[in-house]
Amino acid sequence: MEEILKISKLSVEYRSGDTVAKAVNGLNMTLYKGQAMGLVGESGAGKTTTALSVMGLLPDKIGYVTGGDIEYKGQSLLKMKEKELNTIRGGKISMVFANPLSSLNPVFTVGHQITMVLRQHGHMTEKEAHAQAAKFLQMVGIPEYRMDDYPHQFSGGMRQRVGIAAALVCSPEILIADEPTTALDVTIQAQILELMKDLQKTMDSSLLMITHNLGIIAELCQTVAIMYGGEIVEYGSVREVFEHPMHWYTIGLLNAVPKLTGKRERLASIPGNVANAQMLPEGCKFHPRCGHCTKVCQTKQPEMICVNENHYVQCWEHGGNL
Amino acid sequence: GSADNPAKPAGGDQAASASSKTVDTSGKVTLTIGSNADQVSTLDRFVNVGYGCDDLDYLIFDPLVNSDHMGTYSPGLATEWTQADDYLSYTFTLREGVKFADGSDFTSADVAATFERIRDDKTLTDTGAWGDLESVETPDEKTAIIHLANPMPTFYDELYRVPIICKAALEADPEGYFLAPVGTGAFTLDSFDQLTGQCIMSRNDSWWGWDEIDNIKTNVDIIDYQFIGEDTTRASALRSGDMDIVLQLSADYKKDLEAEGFPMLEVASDTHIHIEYNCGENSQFNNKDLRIALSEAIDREAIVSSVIGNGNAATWPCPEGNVGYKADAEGYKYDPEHAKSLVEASGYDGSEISMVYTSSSFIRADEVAQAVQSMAAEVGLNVKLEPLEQAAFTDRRSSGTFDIILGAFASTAGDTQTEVAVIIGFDVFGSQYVNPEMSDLCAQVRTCGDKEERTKLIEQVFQIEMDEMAPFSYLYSPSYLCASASNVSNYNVFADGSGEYRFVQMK
Amino acid sequence: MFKKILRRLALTLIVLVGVTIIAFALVRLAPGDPAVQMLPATATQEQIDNMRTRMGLDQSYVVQYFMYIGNLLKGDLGYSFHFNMDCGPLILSRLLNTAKITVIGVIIALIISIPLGLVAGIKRGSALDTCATAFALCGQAMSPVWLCLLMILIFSVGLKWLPTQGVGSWKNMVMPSLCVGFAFCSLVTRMLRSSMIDVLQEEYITATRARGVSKFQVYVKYAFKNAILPIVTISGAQLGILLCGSMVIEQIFNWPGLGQLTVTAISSRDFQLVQSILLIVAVIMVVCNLIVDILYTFIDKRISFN
Amino acid sequence: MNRKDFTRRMWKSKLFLIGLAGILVIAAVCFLSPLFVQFDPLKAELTNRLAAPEGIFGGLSKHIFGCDPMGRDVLTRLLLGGRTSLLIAFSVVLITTILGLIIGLLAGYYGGIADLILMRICDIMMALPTLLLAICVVAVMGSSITNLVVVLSITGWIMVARVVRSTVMSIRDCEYVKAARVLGIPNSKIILKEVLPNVISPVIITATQAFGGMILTEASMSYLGLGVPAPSPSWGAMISDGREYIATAPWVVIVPGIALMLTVLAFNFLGDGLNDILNPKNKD
Amino acid sequence: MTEIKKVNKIEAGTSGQSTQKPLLRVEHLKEYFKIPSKGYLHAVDDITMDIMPNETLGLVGESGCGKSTVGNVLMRLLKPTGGKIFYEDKDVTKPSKKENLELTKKTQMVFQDPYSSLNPRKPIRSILSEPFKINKTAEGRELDEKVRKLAERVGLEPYVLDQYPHELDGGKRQMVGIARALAMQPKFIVCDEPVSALDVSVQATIINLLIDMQKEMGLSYLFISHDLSVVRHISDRVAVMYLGQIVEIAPTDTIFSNTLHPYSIALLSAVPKIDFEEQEKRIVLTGDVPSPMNPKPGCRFAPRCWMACEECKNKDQELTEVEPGHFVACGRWKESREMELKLEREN
Ligand SMILES: Nc1ncnc2c1ncn2[C@@H]1O[C@H](COP(=O)(O)OP(=O)(O)OP(=O)(O)O)[C@@H](O)[C@H]1O
Ligand SMILES: Nc1ncnc2c1ncn2[C@@H]1O[C@H](COP(=O)(O)OP(=O)(O)OP(=O)(O)O)[C@@H](O)[C@H]1O
Ligand SMILES: [Mg+2]
Ligand SMILES: [Mg+2]
Repeated sequence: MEEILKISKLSVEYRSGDTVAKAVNGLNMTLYKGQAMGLVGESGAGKTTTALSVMGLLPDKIGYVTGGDIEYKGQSLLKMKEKELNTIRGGKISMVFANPLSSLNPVFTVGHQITMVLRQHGHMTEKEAHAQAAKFLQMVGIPEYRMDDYPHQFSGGMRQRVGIAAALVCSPEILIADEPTTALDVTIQAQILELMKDLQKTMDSSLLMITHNLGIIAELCQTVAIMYGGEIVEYGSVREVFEHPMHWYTIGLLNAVPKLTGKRERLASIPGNVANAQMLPEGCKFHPRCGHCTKVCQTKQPEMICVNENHYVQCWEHGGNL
Repeated sequence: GSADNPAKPAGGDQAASASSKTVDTSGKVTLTIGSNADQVSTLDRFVNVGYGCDDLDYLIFDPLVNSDHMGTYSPGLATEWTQADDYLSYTFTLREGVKFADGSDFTSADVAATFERIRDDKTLTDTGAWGDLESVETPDEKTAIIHLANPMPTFYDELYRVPIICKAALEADPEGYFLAPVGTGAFTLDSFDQLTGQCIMSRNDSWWGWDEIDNIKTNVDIIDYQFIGEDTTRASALRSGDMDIVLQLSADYKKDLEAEGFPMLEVASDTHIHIEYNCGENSQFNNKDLRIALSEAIDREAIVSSVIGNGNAATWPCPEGNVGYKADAEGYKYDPEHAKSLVEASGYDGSEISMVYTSSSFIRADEVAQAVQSMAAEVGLNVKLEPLEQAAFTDRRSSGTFDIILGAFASTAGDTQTEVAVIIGFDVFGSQYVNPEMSDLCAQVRTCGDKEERTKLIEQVFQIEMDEMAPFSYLYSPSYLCASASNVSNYNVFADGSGEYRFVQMK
Repeated sequence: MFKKILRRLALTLIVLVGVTIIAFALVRLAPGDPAVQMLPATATQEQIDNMRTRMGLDQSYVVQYFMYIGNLLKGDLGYSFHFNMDCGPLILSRLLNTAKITVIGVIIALIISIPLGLVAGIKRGSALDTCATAFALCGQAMSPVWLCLLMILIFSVGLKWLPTQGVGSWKNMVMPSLCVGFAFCSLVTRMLRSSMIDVLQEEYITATRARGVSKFQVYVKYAFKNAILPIVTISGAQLGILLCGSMVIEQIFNWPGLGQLTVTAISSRDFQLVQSILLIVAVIMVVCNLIVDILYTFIDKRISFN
Repeated sequence: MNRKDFTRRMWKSKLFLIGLAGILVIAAVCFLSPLFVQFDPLKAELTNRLAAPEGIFGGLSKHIFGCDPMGRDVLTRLLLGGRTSLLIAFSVVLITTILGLIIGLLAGYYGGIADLILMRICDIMMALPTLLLAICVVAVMGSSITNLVVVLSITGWIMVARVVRSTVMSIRDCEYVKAARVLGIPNSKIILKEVLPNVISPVIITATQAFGGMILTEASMSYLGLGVPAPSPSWGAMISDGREYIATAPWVVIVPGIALMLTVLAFNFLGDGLNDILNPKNKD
Repeated sequence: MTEIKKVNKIEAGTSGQSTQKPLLRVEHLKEYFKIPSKGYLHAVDDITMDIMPNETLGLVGESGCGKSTVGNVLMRLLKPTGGKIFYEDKDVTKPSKKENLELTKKTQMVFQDPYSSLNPRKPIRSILSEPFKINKTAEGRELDEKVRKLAERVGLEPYVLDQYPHELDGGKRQMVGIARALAMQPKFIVCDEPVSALDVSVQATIINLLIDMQKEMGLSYLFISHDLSVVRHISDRVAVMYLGQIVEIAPTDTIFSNTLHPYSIALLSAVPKIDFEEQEKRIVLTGDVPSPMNPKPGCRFAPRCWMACEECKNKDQELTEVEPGHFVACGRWKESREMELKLEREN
């Protein structure tokens, strides 16, 4: 399979005043062509930060990439000039944002917000762009006549569909979806998921699905990466990871989810506090909350080890015989 | 100005270069005047209070009789006049060959129309002085006889302020006449902006007055008269060359403007700044000693020289040169020591004395008030300032609810004593001062036609006023300070504030 | 939309009735007999009474009010006894004068402040931002009296570039306009800067950039349209206030505008003129707000008009 | 925001610190001036009329900033005037803020008829410009410091009430207010304990900015002859009375002008600084 | 229908067969909001249900269907437009002041958004002392002690008491919210989506806490959520709401195994599942949530229902008991059952 996006040893910090938040810490990840990959992790794990770094959109003067590299088809995105980046953003790599309420500009018509992408990348005339945008809107289930409406005239689900249409309209090779359904209702969420599934298949683009809903990953993705404290702690095919989780965080996560079927057991919650990017612990980032923590966990960062070709994990319990 | 500007004077000093715009593109010499009078909204002098309208009316119209505003009268539209012995009728022989700006002839009918309007038109506001006007008789085209019901001591002083209007034009357009008046004057109206009061007039080359002896024909083609209320702005306008003459600046400008090469004109005014005591039963100033004390506490010279910068300190209840002025009499004194002892003796308890005044009524009112306050404090009088807006001030004064008032009155007719007689006699200003003798004298003054007799009467009034220190104690008369560009000469401003611009010359 | 505007106008009517009552009461509460103000100091009681009758002051307040309202309904704003003319044309021409300097001032202010505020907001913390902020603060700290006097000293007396006062050519308008515009300019600069900073933090801006739109375009085309919203509101309100005339500026530059007229009208107790000015001023404010609201609905469709 | 947080952010906000320091210094100098001034600020000393400044090196016994037209020391008057101006601004801001807060809180929290009437009153008042109303009211009541405060307060509270009202309306539906109601806490207590602390920061910001505005308004009022009556000085009155001398004795105007500007600046700094500090959007 | 599994946790909780008196009962509850110039928004339109002591009733439905409104009415935050509320058989629809105070002690609420449900300007200690102060149950030292105990009980460390809400994460805040409600020693708590803003791991903590507290204090919950798996986990019975009406109500296991109303079926199938063995075919509802403005008669779900007929569109559907304790408001529930089975077979 063709490697399309390769993130290696990426570190990102947010600096403001004296405080430094290490949001991403040496993250490695590879996305292949046509693949749908899930990125799971609790709030503050650094999922959005990773996505924004790929897009080169970390907030000015606050977010800094402090190490590592992001390569798109072998080209380093981090070293790229703004102008080149602009041709890639929206054209080759596009992104769907978490909150459909705030990610559409309230003072432009949805039609404009889609054609804007086409005008930027497709070198189309106004008319062509309009036709193309209409086509995509219809594809996501919004009739053409609503092109001239403003975002507030749409419901949340429709707005998110507009966001998806705008992201897909240039047939990007990579689609990054940052929690595209969190703000939506169950039934609407189902609509959006079906839509994304279909579109990703028909357009054969790669998908990076960011969420903390494990069910979505199970339905949509082939591979999954579990993120904790700004790094990937477990990685592999969805089935492998979900059925045989190895990292204690993954295990905790899976146990914490109430099931729709089967016996109703007491939920296993992960003790302790969510990792704070401003004061990450030494060693394994998860160790303060881990019931199986040993001395080495507290001092040394474990390596990512390969369990089998479909499963990698970063945990002392499985790595090295210390 | 254009390059071949004939009026451009040699030399490059500031003032001179400022006046380069006096000749406009058409080659006409234009004189701009910046006035601080209340802006006029019609050229009808009987509905406007203030000298602004007088200024304009003198240019556009002629009165029957001209005056130097000092008691000397010269022929205007009337070449000769006589008065009846009972002072109840005046006969005028009118000038021949005078034409109005619209080309019509000036006749006695116009005189009649002028005075009948004053008598009959109840919408006019400033006709109080003509209350005794009975009728105008016109035996022929060139004779007019004015009949009065009672003797009117100020007849001539009022007369020169009555512009003779054109009967035909007035009847043709009674509403619009005073917006575009037709007169016989030295200038004819080009435009009058009712909203700003700006008035542009051009010289009337066929004016009869140019041929009179002593008169020099002006070389100004156009006079542009504007109203600029703000002092600073007016002075700046002269400095920047926008204005050729600016009227009534405060004295502080004198030194600087003179240094910058602007000729100044300083004229003693008829305005009289005074302190009015509330002499009512319940007032502290019912006590004569306290009135005298306050008067003696005030260093009038200091106010004139330091605060105002020009003008004359009052020595007597009327300014020098006025009817009733006594040079040799013992007048106002400055004696703080004596004042202090009077205050102590009076049993004054140190309570607040409110001094009501309005800052807009005369130049530097605020500062004079503060000076008075601090001088009063020296002798132990605790004066509190109470500045009021004009309308509120008038109300307050007529209601008599005050301790003292810092006020001013300007005799627009140049004949102070009659107005004084009215004000004191009727207690118009609410001083509640009761003195039957004085009231009686005042009543006589008002109807006394004979000048000498009147002078005697008014002298008596003033003497009482001086002795009783009531109801007024006068402080000073300010001077009017006017400035012009260096190339302007031969204009004059009178004691009542109005000016003579008909013969002005521009180099 | 049209219906809504009509409804809004109906509401406005309530406000205007309130204004007429306040205006009517205020002038009558003020001490000072207007009839006396119109007459010389030595006027007799008969003259005063005569004047009072002419001015309609001999009627009861209720009658006076309803006569005033009745005349208003006939389109008659009353008669100014101080200016000896009808209030309607008087106010109109003064209003036009004020509008001249206001519009020019506001336009100049916008031309300066919009780019300045925009750049300051984008380049937050830069030297330019500091300058813009300093300028904005100065504008708000400067007393208008002072500003006018300094301007005259510099431009008229010193440099002799501009006439000191009065109406006439365009040159006369320069200084009053600048003075009118100055505070407004600084206000807009400051507001635009902060609203730009806010907008740039919004997610839709990131989203727009994620679509490959260049920074410049994002700022100038997209973010600007969002950032301008609060400016529209404040401009409308300010324009309303400015259109009512700046008394200080007009007085100093001898500019015959509405502000100067107001001062004169009040101090001469020209009742009908004061009432009508207050009414017109209220109408201006209301209309300005209405225009702002309509504009707003055009820029931001979220805001439903009501 | 709690106290700890506030202090921390406060120390980081240069604007706030400069503004606060400026105001403290100005206020301290003005209010302590009776301790060290050498001249009587009210008594005319006509011989010293418009005496030129002696410069800083002249010492306090000379006229550092010269004399005014009444021969009074400009510095002394400046300090006393500062007291007046600051006091006026302070009282007005205090009154309008309290009034605005009360009305805004009630209208915003209870809504309904009271709110409707209040908003119409606001509309009417908003339709009449402040200065205009002020002229009318001063004409009615005459000008004195108290009246000036009353006048400026009459028009000032509307702005505050509107700000408070809209903030309260957004807070009213917050879940913590609901929670308080569910706990059975009476409305009066909810307003005082739950709502008020949360509207106070926009109000503080509005108030500091209004402070500077009030000083300027007082100056404009003085120009129109509606300000602090003589001989008490205020900065506005000093500027407007001294304007005749701007060309001949500029110190009479320039000194109070600069003082006024600095003070307004300081208050603006303070307001902006507070805005930075209290606005959670500005992360440190 | 014989295949209905009966593994109910608490069988006594089911309505109908119970001999126990309900703790809370609402009858024909209505809540309309007047929208100026548009008409009435029927947020809650004729709801009848009861909650037994020590029972959890789950309330699910789409956003805007009126779940919170039900909760708010029960908490007397809104006055009902119509219908009656009984608490322990006493009509409390229009409580007197005294009754209100009594009710305040017995019924409490936990809110959805842990970020806005705590006053940002108060330290946690002060937030938690409020209930005691209101009841005047404790003062001074005793109050401190009680607050500390309370915090401990919900699993908050004592240091948290001196922190401000913004210093806490969502889970801790929600714990504070729960503690505040528990402080009044209530019998009944409305939990309005208490976990929907939280992360899975934190969510588990809170759910466990709620269950523990229920056991400990014998509480009843009205548990509002749109997350079916959570509802299933915590509830004894579940009511499904659609556009202001209850369309189905049944014991939890019944409703998940024997779903009858088409909307419930769709809702259930919409949940993404981590189940690799039986990947169900999903029923995706087309269209958006309709507006509750001035609804027309007829089944409200009909416009989105895949099996709606003419009759559905015109006739109001009554909530009827189709089996003991299982109520459905659908005239064609038998067919829908078949549809569901068919779908299951397809997989
Ligand atoms: N603009 C910012 N300034 C400072 N810190 C930030 C900023 N954005 C994010 N962070 C910090 O970086 C860390 C990672 O944040 P990020 O938004 O990437 O997490 P996430 O996994 O997307 O979480 P969520 O599920 O809540 O969206 C967090 O600790 C967060 O506090
Ligand atoms: N105070 C109110 N005024 C007017 N309409 C209201 C009000 N409160 C709620 N509504 C409307 O009533 C309907 C039901 O609202 P409610 O909050 O009960 O829904 P919900 O089921 O809790 O939704 P969510 O899952 O989004 O919380 C919605 O359409 C809502 O817009
Ligand atoms: Mg995120
Ligand atoms: Mg809800």
